[in-house]
Amino acid sequence: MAELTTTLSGYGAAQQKEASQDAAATRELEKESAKLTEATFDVTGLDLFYDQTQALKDISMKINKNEITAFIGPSGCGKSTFLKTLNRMNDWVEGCRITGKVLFEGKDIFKEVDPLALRYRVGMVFQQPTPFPKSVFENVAYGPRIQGINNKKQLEEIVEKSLRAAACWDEMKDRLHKSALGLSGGQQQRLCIARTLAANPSVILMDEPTSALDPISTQKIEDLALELKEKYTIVIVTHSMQQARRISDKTAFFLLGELIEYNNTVDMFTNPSNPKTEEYITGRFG
Amino acid sequence: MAELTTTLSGYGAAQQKEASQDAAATRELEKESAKLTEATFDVTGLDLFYDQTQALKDISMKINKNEITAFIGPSGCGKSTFLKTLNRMNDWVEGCRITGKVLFEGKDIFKEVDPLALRYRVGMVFQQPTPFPKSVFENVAYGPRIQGINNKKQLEEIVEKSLRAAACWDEMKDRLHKSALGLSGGQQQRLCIARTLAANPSVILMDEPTSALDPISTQKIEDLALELKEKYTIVIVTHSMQQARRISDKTAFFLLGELIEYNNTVDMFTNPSNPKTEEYITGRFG
Amino acid sequence: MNAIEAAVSRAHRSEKAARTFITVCGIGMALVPFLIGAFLFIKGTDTFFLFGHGVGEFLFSGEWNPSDTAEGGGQVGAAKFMAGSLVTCLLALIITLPLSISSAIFMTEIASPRTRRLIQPAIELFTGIPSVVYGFVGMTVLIPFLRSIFPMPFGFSVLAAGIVLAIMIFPTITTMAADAMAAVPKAWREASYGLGATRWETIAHVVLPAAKGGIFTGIILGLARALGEALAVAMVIGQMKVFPTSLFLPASTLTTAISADMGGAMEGGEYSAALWTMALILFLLSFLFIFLIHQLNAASSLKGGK
Amino acid sequence: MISVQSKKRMDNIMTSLFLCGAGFAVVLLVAFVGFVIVEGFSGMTPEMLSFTGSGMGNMFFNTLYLVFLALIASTITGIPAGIYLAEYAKKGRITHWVRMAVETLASLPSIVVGLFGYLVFIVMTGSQWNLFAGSLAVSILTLPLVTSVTEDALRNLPDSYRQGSLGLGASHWQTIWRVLLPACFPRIMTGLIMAAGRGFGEAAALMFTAGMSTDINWSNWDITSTSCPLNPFRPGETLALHIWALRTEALHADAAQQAAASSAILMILVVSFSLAARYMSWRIDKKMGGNK
Amino acid sequence: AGCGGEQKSESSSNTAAVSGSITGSGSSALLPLVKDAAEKFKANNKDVTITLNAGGSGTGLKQVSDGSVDMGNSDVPAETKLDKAKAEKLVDHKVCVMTVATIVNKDVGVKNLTRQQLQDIFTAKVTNWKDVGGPDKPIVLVTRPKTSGTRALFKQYAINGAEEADNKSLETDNSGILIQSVAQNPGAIGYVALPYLINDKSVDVLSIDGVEPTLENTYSGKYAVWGYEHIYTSKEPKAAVKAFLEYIMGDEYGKRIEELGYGVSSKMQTKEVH
Ligand SMILES: Nc1ncnc2c1ncn2[C@@H]1O[C@H](COP(=O)(O)OP(=O)(O)OP(=O)(O)O)[C@@H](O)[C@H]1O
Ligand SMILES: Nc1ncnc2c1ncn2[C@@H]1O[C@H](COP(=O)(O)OP(=O)(O)OP(=O)(O)O)[C@@H](O)[C@H]1O
Ligand SMILES: [Mg+2]
Ligand SMILES: [Mg+2]
Ligand SMILES: O=P([O-])([O-])[O-]
Repeated sequence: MAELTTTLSGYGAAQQKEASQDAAATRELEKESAKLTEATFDVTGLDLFYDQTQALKDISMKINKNEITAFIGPSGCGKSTFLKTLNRMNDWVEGCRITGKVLFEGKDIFKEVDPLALRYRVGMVFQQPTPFPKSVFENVAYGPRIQGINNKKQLEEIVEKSLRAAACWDEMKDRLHKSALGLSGGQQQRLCIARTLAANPSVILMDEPTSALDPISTQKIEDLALELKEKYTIVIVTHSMQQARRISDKTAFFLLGELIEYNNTVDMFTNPSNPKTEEYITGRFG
Repeated sequence: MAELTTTLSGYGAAQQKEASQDAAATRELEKESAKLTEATFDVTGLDLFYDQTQALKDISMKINKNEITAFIGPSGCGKSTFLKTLNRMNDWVEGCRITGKVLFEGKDIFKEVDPLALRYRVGMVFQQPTPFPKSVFENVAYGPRIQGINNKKQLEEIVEKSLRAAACWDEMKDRLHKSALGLSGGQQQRLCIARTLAANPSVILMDEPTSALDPISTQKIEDLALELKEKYTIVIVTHSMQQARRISDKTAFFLLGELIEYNNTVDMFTNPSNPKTEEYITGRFG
Repeated sequence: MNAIEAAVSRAHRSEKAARTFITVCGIGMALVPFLIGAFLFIKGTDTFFLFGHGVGEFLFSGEWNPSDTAEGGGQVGAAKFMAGSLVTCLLALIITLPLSISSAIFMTEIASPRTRRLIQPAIELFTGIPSVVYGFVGMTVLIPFLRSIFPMPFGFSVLAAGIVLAIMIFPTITTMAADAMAAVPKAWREASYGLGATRWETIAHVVLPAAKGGIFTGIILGLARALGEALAVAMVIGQMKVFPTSLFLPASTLTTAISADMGGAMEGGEYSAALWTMALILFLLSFLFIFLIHQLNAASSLKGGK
Repeated sequence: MISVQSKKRMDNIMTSLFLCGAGFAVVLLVAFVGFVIVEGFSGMTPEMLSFTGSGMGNMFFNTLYLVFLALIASTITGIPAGIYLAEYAKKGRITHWVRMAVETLASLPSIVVGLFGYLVFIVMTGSQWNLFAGSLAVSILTLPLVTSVTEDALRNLPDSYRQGSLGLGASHWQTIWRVLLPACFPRIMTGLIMAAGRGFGEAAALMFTAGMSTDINWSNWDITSTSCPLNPFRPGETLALHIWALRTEALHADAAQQAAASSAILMILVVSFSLAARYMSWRIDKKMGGNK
Repeated sequence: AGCGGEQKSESSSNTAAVSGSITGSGSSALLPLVKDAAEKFKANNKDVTITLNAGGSGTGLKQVSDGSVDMGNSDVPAETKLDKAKAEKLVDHKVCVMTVATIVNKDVGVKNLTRQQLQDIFTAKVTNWKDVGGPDKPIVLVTRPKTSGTRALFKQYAINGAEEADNKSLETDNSGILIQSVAQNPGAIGYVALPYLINDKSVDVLSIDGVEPTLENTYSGKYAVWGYEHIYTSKEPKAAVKAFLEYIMGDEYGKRIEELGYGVSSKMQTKEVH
């Protein structure tokens, strides 16, 4: 677990009152070097069952650092299920059985990594915005608090940084201590992204983050995703082919639990190799 | 109300033990002739407010008989709101205020038609399948029962006819008396269509009827819609441009409560007259 | 008139009839508490208007010696009983709260849905046990037990009453709390787990705060139940007419005082008037509790911005 | 920064605390029931169970009958009241007060309700204690429960039921009657079970309304006669009241055993009633809910 | 005794006729007796239904004057619980005599107290049994509510009208619980009507000034703590009520009254009115 804890040291460093910029720089460096050597996720032969029904069939794929990977496919094809597997949120689903291997930064997430530590590193944003019924500040501070940071000053710093990173500091700085439930849907979703960022992850999983939002909010979230990929690895599930096309570097097409095609987004949309992919992206079904 | 009641006479006839085929034939004829003379819906200058916020702005459009009209537009643009106006389901929304005129078969729906009778004629299918927690049979028989038909034999006939029309008689004939909640999502949605048909409407409004369904069920519903337009006027809200393209005769594009463009589907998709429409259908936003 | 018109007009007619009936029932039932309130008010204000006692005397004085005659002239300080009621209720709450919350958390967060379906009805059963049975078990089992482990002269004590009441209100609070927790959206739990929180952290930081409105309602209803309970408390509290100064000593409550003397007091006398005033106080306290729930609920939902 | 290990330790500690709390509560409750039942059965004689003056059979019957009447009373007024609050009442001040009034009713001391019931159902109607008056008094106590359970059940139904039905041209009432009420039947049933529980255990409210003695003749089926078991306008002592009387002022030598036996029987009655009702509503739920 | 036989035949002769319903409520001390009488009475009068309630003397008197019951059972004369006008409309039937006995927990060991000692104990002047010849043990007072008829008798005839120390005594709503409390609490002292002691041997009974609380001593007037139990009816009671009252006050039932521990009114030799 040595490596994991090294990369987790961001906050440890902050507590030692080092300048936070230094820590960020260190992390940046670490990432740079990692990128050359390995994919963030390396999945091989993943099968997933809900009781008797198989929801994922023999999935193998690599997800690269500092890229946006989009999952597309018709409803029920297993996109969300696969996404949840990546940070072991399926642990909480009764009757869910997984075989196969998922490496996160080279470590087997089912054997070598503690699920809590994994989730610190791999954050998640859901389809419906899920702000807690707390103040904006407390929502963002939730992750750091969970990780044991209680120093007020430090929290304030983290909250501001995260809200800025999620492009909503200006809107929210005046209502930090009001309930987050009073925000609009788009604001709530960006708040949830800020909350995820505050936990200092290296990967952000997003499950149809814009499907409940109006076009203007959607635009903002898409811009945000493009910005964030500088620092984070992003996996996004979307039902909108347009969206996948607009923002992702790689696209994976799922159908009935199988990974049908996985390729650079541009290639996939201009020249799909599988006829089913073509049918789907040209709108002949789904 | 003379005209309305003439076309409403389907059940009256059935109760008088005329052969139901005759009644259907009569209706067919009536429709044919009506088609020549007028649109099913004729909306002029419709404004709709939820308390202070205006959700629909000065909408005017005609919806033709025996055609499929699709409403597209980004989330929150007022598609559902407009659809619900057509059978006065907005009556149930507190604080909803409507000005303007909607003619249904020549009659002002806010002044000349009883809302219950209107809804007998203008059926509705929702985004989420909404079967009642009753048996399949009772679900389909619900509309006729409401309309005062309690004769068992007659009900059985109507149920079978409606299920056949909704392409699910074969799947359901053996489980007519089991709960409808045990059906799959796609089956439930077709059951809801059957339930609507059983009420003997002339118009069917569908609000994103396939967005919760898998591609195979979606396909079935689309086929069904195409089949039904022989006999019914269909209005369908969809978030999928592909779907609109595949099935509709006319398409209306809404944006922020306004009707931006309304045209034949083929024309609209090949040659949109409004730049916003073009942006939307080429996937530059939404 | 054709079939459709007939159906429509029938629907409108049945709608009108049903709406009338239902509105009458709704309003009618809302009148019952007001009737009871009015009845208590008429009976309960004799102490002040007929027998000329001050409200201050009644509420704050400890001198309780009403005369059982129509002439009056006694003292009607009911402070002892009010203090007794409040102390026993609070004690019951303090005892039952950890158990209730634990059980509710166990049922909603830890146990499988099947276990929950098994336990919850079992807990609800306890609302159907007559208070005499609680009182009797308290008297025959609890009191000797308390006397053997604590240095108390009688066994009959505030503590015994608190424990018996705690057991009686346990089902109410537990069920309400469990329902409130079960109603917390799954999305919040998932979001919390997704940030790397453990179950305990999720419960403490998300579930409990989100469910606190419902838990609070349960507490208030439990308190109201405890406040109104007479027979069981009467059997274990000792009914000594003193202020509740020690957990290990007896005291009296409003309800025990009412049920002890109401039957024997002279109709229309000062004693019975004073008892009715206590009943009025009980009613007002219940109402105050309910009012509080609503204020708090309103406040917390305003905070939610919805 | 907290280590993952210490977080997990905390989690385990808290989980075990909750387990202990819940376990303790369950043990306490089981011990309570066990004590009452063992105590009751150890001193029970067949004669105590008989349907004669000295047995508790008549009280047993009265209890069932009174609870039955009370349930009818609270069903025909409480369910409409719940429907009113959930479906017809406009949001606003009046509804707010109606709801508070209903809840206040729920927390009224039963002795107060008993005295009120005596005044209204006995004195003002010029009658004498009777089961009917008793059941009305009990229904005052249970009404709020039935009302609020009905209201909650209706409110928590998926909006799709309402939409689906209204969209077919059903009137509001048709929607309520044909779709909503059947759909929340199991929850209303639960409310009624809890209401029944309150009725089974109530004593103070019945003292002045239903009376404390029973004088019935099992061969008399003339419903107008006061000794006919089915006449609701006859006095009748319920088990809970019987237990109270036996515990407090009875002179017979075996009063204590009788009280214990009655308690055990009442407990079993409550349990089996609740199980039966739950089974019934489960069956109905299963029939309507399909294989969910 | 000679006229007893006559009464007996009289009472059995009018049994056949009555039917209808009788209701009564009030004193809890009297209830067991009336219930017992009702059962016996019904054996000969199958068509009568009799319904009886407790509730306390005040309740009984109020209900009979309201007309909601036929018989109001009371430990005390109606005048003390009703205003004059109402009380005058009722007829008093002194159905039996109730003797109140002082009881103590078995471990106290004291068998006799003087009236003065009793008064000192109940007014909490004496708080340890050793001061009245018992073991070194604190005294635990167990009393009845202020409005209880039993307490009224005890106050007036056992402790010379002194006010009990309310704030030092445990109070129990009724006699059944009082006995249990005295039996359970070491050093406890209380008082109940004699009938409650017929079947209960869990407590010791005290003599007052050397006089045991027995029926004989009550009849002869040696034991002073007793009072009449009253059944009040309206001036014109129903036939069934009349028959029932005749039965309960008749000689035949008199034996049963004594079995139950009450005294028969007609045997009272003192002319005191309690
Ligand atoms: N908890 C669960 N238990 C059993 N089956 C499940 C569970 N969650 C999902 N499934 C099933 O697994 C399959 C894949 O579901 P998943 O939610 O991953 O689809 P999806 O691609 O995300 O669809 P959508 O676009 O509708 O979100 C579906 O058939 C679904 O019914
Ligand atoms: N009951 C209501 N009260 C107040 N505002 C409402 C209500 N229903 C809808 N709105 C608002 O009216 C606007 C139009 O909503 P509508 O549901 O018609 O959008 P839509 O086009 O159907 O979107 P979607 O694709 O998400 O279904 C939205 O801004 C919405 O927030
Ligand atoms: Mg999904
Ligand atoms: Mg919509
Ligand atoms: O008989 P009492 O209950 O009034 O003592």
